[in-house]
Amino acid sequence: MGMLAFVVTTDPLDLGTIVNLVARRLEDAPASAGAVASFLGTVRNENQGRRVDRLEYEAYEPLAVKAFQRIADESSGRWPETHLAVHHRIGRLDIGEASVAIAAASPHRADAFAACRYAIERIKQIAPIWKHEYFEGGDVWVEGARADPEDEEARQTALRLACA
Amino acid sequence: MGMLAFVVTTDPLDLGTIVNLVARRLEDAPASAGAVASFLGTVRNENQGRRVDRLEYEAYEPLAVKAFQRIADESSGRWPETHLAVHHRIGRLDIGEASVAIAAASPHRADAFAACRYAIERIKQIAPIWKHEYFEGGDVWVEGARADPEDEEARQTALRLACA
Amino acid sequence: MRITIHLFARLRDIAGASDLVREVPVGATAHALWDGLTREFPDFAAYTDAVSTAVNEEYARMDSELSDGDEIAFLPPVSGG
Amino acid sequence: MRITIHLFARLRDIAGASDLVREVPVGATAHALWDGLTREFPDFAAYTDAVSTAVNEEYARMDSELSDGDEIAFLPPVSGG
Repeated sequence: MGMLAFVVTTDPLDLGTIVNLVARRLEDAPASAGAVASFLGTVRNENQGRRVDRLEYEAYEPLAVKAFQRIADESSGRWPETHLAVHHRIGRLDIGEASVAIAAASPHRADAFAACRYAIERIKQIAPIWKHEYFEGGDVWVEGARADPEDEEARQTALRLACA
Repeated sequence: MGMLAFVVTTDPLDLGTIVNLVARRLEDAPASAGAVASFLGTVRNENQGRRVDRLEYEAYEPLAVKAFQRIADESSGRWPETHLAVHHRIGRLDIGEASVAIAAASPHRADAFAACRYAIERIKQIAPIWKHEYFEGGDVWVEGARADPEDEEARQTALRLACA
Repeated sequence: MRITIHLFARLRDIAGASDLVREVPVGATAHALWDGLTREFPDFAAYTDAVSTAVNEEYARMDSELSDGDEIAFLPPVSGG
Repeated sequence: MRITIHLFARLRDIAGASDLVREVPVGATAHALWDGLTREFPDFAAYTDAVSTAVNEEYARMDSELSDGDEIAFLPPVSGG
């Protein structure tokens, strides 16, 4: 698992693993600087005023992995020298645990930051992953965006949030 | 060292250490999401057409640590629920090694990204740290910005680059 | 044609199954199959504007024509990250 | 007044020392001390517009008045990160 860039796993995530993975991909090309921007999303104890107990994430795994690859292709189309890795956890997650880890490496730190932010926005928009929230007194499937990778408006929103 | 937020060290940097450090500081407050944005700067093999062999970083250590704290204060003034950590390496660094690691945790991922980017820009602007570059056929002290924490124009530039 | 259907999250809960197999006429679209499911599981109807689909592990449009043996997934609004 | 001076990077290389101790008159500013150093080390002069300073491990302005026993650092343009 550690050597793959796009992963859905029940194992705890390790940010260092994917940071090293993308940093190594920079080494092939000569460059004056190496920048790795990374992101870790963690489970918090409150949502919409509800005291959250734990989450359970479910994925349509083969499509989720392809979605990450698709997002990386979009990213390297926009920021050519940038390399992306995404690991998403599924199954039961307790408060404080990491649900998603993203790393983006580039010779240019602006591109590394933009690609990393773009990736988390796109994951939230299109990755076939669902969050089941267990709170005090009940549980609910959290439902966000309609997953449509062709939705150009959504893609523009992600680019805008990435400050691109 | 691992438990301190603002560090100058000759030891290799570990991004996971500071990501965990700032993530834990989120746990005190109830929040619907936890986001940690992080940054790793690495030594590359080329600069201005010169084939770089290695770098040596030097710091005015007590002031550098205070500069990191100052940048964190600026950051938490702008993004109140955001926690920052900065570890900067000094001494000899070979190609591929990390010179600086930054982590910013926030309930809001936009703030985490902004604070992290702001921090690296401010470090480059004001931290009393110097890079001695050894390349094929010579060596040179790299000289960037005049270190003036009161320079409001520089601060606005950092905010703008942070997409704030 | 015989189509295998994958359901997730709340759709799975409503149907009481992750996977279904249904027969559809030649030329049937993803949308037609979905319409059939909303008659079978009335609570699906609330998702008609929000659902998206994948055929054989690739995103697809709701007007895609299906082929015998296809695997189709119906995706309720996502919440990863 | 006796002032301890810390030098870094290229300034240290020019002076050939990390730390200097110099006597300055009462009321002397950081700038006056710097001017003295540019006479002692002519290559410092190229840094007059670019140097910044810290007194007793706090950033300070070049027009800060010094006190006996102060430690002053002269900072050439920085290149951390």
